[in-house]
Amino acid sequence: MKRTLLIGKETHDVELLRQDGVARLIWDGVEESLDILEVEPGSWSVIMGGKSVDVRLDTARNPDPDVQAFRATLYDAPYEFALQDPRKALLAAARGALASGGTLTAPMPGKVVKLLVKEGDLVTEGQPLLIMEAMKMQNELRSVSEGVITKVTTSEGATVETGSALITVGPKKA
Amino acid sequence: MKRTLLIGKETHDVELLRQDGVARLIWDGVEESLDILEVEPGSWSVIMGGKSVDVRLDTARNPDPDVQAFRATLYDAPYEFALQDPRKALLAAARGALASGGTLTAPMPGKVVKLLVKEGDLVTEGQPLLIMEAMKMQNELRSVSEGVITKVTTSEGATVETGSALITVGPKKA
Amino acid sequence: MPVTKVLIANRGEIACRVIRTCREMGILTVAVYSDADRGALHVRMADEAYCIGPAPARESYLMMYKILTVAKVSGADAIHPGYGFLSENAEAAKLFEANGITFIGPRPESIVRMGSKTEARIVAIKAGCPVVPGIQETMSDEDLAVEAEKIGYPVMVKAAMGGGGKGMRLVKNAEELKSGLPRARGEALSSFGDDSVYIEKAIIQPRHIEIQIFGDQHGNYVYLWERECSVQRRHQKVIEEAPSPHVTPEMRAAMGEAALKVARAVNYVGAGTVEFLADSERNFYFLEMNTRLQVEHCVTEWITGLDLVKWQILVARGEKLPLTQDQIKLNGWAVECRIYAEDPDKNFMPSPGRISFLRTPAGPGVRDDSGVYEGSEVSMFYDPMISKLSTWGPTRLDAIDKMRSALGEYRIGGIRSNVAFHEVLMEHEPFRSGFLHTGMLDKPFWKKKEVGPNLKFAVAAAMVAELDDDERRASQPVGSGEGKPDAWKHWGKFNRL
Amino acid sequence: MPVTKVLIANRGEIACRVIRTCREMGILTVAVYSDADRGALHVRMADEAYCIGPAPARESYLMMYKILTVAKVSGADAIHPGYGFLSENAEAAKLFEANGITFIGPRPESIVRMGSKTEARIVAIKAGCPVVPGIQETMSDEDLAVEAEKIGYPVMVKAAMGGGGKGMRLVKNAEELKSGLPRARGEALSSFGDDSVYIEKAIIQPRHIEIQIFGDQHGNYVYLWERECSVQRRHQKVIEEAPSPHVTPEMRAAMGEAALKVARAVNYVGAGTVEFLADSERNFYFLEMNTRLQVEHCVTEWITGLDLVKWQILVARGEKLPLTQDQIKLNGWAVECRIYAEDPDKNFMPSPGRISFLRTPAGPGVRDDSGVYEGSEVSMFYDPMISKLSTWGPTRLDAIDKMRSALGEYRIGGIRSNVAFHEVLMEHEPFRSGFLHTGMLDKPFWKKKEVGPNLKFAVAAAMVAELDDDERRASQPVGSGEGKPDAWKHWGKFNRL
Repeated sequence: MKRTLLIGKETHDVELLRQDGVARLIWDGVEESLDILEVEPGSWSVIMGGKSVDVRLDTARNPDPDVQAFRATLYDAPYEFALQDPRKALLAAARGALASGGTLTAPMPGKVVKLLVKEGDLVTEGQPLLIMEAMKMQNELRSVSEGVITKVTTSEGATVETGSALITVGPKKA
Repeated sequence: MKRTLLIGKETHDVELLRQDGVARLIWDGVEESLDILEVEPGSWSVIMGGKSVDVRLDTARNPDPDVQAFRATLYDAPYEFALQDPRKALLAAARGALASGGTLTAPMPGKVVKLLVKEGDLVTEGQPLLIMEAMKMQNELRSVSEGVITKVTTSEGATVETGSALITVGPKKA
Repeated sequence: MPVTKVLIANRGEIACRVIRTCREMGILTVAVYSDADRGALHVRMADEAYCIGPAPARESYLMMYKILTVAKVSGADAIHPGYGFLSENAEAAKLFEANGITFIGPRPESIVRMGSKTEARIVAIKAGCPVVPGIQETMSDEDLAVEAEKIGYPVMVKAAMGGGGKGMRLVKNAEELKSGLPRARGEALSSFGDDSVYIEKAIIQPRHIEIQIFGDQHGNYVYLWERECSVQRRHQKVIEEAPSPHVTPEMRAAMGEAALKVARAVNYVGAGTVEFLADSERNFYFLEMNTRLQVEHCVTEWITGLDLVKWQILVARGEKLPLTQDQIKLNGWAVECRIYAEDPDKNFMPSPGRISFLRTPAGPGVRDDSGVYEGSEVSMFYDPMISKLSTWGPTRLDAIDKMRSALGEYRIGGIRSNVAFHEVLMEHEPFRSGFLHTGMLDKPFWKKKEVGPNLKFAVAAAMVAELDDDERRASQPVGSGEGKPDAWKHWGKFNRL
Repeated sequence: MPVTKVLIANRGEIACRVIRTCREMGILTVAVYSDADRGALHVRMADEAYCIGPAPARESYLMMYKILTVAKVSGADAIHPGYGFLSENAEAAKLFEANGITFIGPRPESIVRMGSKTEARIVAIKAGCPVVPGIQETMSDEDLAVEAEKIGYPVMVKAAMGGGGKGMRLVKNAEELKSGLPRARGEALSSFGDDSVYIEKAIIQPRHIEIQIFGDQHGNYVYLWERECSVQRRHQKVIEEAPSPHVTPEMRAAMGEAALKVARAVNYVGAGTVEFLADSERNFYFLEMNTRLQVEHCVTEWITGLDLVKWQILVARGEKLPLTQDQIKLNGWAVECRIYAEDPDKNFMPSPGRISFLRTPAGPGVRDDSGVYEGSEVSMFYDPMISKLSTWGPTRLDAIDKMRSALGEYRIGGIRSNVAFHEVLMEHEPFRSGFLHTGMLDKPFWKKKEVGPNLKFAVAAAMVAELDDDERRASQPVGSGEGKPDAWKHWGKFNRL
């Protein structure tokens, strides 16, 4: 499992691996094996490199639904951080791309499940344009601006690659 | 809900009623209203007649499956007792009756769902003879002795009253 | 007057605290509760419990007639008011006493006289207890200048109609007074419609130090040393300790005697606290008297080994004080942190809600006075106090280090708390050094800590939790399993030797 | 010798106890654990943790070389052995010291000399500490009669090869001795194959009273008063208290001085306990010396206000004892109950298993030293101790009443415990009166209590629980819901005023 750790203004790449009964944490490329046990519901005993830390974990609310925020209480201090699925981050970035360029592109390999608009449709900001299946999830891709659909360059059932153009939204004529 | 309370050598008839948001406990015929709240999983705050008692409840193992044993920890002392469904007690009594008389009778009104033996069958102690539905449960009635089925006086699907003769078990011929 | 069954006209930790002492004394207890408190800890702990109305305190805990009725119905012969609510309500005390029920507190007259700040100041002056020097009457600029010389600079010029810090001006010498007075009057006139001002000695970086006193019905008095409560946030006490790092044995005796003068002047009976301001030169001035048990009585209990609630009950029964002044011990040092459901990262906004997880510290020298339990609600209707955590050690730093360690063990889930704020305070050099004053937390010293060294461990736990969640969702119907796991979820091999 | 990182070669409550003091002193801690203890509280609390092998102690906690390796790997500079396991193992102490790691305990030579009962008796006699009068050699009937006169009747005739109470015979006068000796020899011969017997003064209804002592590396010694541990079941301490209700100030001083004579004789360093038997006339006799921290050290901490683990570390560092004898306080009274996972209704059979629910008592004067938590396992591999509950009060009865109240608050689910047994003991008149002796629990006073007055409440809860269960089964798929209820299940209307 890969995640992007967001803490304050820092980010780190973290990955957790489990193989042959051994768990490993890869932190910005550096690997360490760990021994972790859920001792009480939501309380974890973590031993890494001999150090033993008792972690009480609570999830926290986060305005961005793609990011899971945590509050951990440890003996020394509380820690607040968030984990983002890097694939979700790509999706989020894609939505930003549309805003600038006007063309919605596939944020990652996947399949177009459903088209929700056709050429010539007027769309409002936030209106869903199509549903794409990626990462075993159905993702609704939305319009980030008001406008008119000028081009649909994909079709339902199509398998698309990262960066494939899907739909272009142009300015609404007055 | 009616139960027979078993504590040491004493028994009491207890009944719990809930109506119009009011709960009442009838203890050997004497009725009292109560206010009860599960404050923690397995911990109950009970207020009756102004008295407030905090009850920690654990179920205990009991050799008799028809009886539910409890261990309650209260501020003053632990309490150990068991609750028996009086209908289950009737069933249990019926099994005893068979042992003495040789004839299995219906312990309460119900319906014969399935006959598991026919006349002339040899049966062993504990072998199921028929399945009767009563109290919305299917109850297996078993033979309490080794023997031979001498008479079947009911049939599948039959509705029976309390005391109806069902099956007679006679001594096995040598 | 016998005390065999006590109604506790309160909730939360103080109700539980009183119940514990009653139990030890073989006295029955009666709880009262609002609709919001049916499942509260004090209801669970008491021998009897009666609902007295809706959640707002005005409709329940402050309804003295309802409480009287419960006392009558339950056969309680005494009422303990705790702190807050009816504890300093002379009318309630009178009502209960008139109905033959012992009020475990001072006489109503004492409550009334000490309840008025101006009256209390006059009592203190007459009794010979030092008050902040100043003139309370308004006079001309010239007369004020004469008085200021008598009081000694610096002085504080205060608008007669002002309050809450408004219309106050610090003046360091005669010249500043001369130039400042017209401006002060102008401001007072525009702010309060009256240009009257008065002057008082200015106490720079004052300390809040209070004396715990006890009186019985036979005219005996003792003082149980001092508590220092200078660590405040917006005039609310945050940390209390006993004794005070500022107080010398001579100052202690002087303050104790001064406090008893006030107590004697109002024929005080029971537990009371005389609050003082103290300056850096160990002058001290009467501030007010609290005619009840204080929140922070625990630290006094630690250093004296006495049970103040027990003493309250003994005195209410008409018994003499169990000890004389020279029998009162002063043993070691105690610190108390008030643990609140509030978010220090969001300007200490209250954080009501359900406590989903709770593990409290334990071990030698640690005391947790709580009114909550895992699964209970911190209601928005009342004070968001979770518990009072107090620690004891032979020295002040022993007690502080123990507190730091105990705070580290505290685990509260579901709501925010100020535990981390206290942890930072325990390492705050001005606090550790003992140079305290009531404004020490005005400059916000609290900010989010740098990321600590154990981030990796917390993140690893979060990732395993996410993955376990994913696997649970993938492999099973939602919510199978009986709640708690009956086998540990264990990842990783033992690194066995 | 610096002590900056301590390896605790133990588990359970004592490991947690040591960790807490280390934390307060700013010392890092290293836990070791067996496979059965991966989730144990001491592993969660320590700064570091290393697995040292399978569950049986012989393969883990008793493996001194493994523990040495962990000390080396982790960089620990000291080892605290707790009690039990390696704490009185002179070989382990030598091994650690030889490898440059401070053993927080006495010198190996002291452990060896006090480890042998016969050697310890000789040390005590030479040091001038009273021992039980008697002759340890075997001799003829005539010589025994002469010795018995010297010792004074009653005497105990003991088989030289006997042990554990076998082959003992109480003899009240010379005539009984004359007639009894042949029979005693006959029994000894048939039981042990040797007819040798010896005699010792018989102590009727003896009390077990012990003195806590401390020595440093500079030859300084103090005694921290006595503990009485007479309440025993099958020679196991059940309740301990300090001070002893039997000990007068004179006896205390005499016992303290006698204990220090023994300590000095073996150049004792650190915490140790000299155990005595005392008779009703306040004669006391050396029994043995325990060269470690005792389970029951908490009650001494309560009455002295000292942290004995801290003192152990200070002494191990080479510091002088922090206090002299006349600075040691004796303040109030403390009682300790050992809370075990055992079933008093089934002859105290151990009851290992998972602790499904745990709420421990709190409040003023209550201390719970625990090594478990809700959800943890009481393993069948180790001592089934759950915690040590201790209480303090100004008087003995205050402490006992507080203990009774605290025991009432204790809630343990999933396993059986002896809490109810202790509750009965706290109300047991011979215990309350203070007339204790080591055989006082031999006649089983424990039987199931009469059904208490609150049966109805317990039954009502059980019925509602059954009905709720039925409804849950009827209306929902099994196990839906996320474990704990997020809303109260409430039955019945508020009887609101």
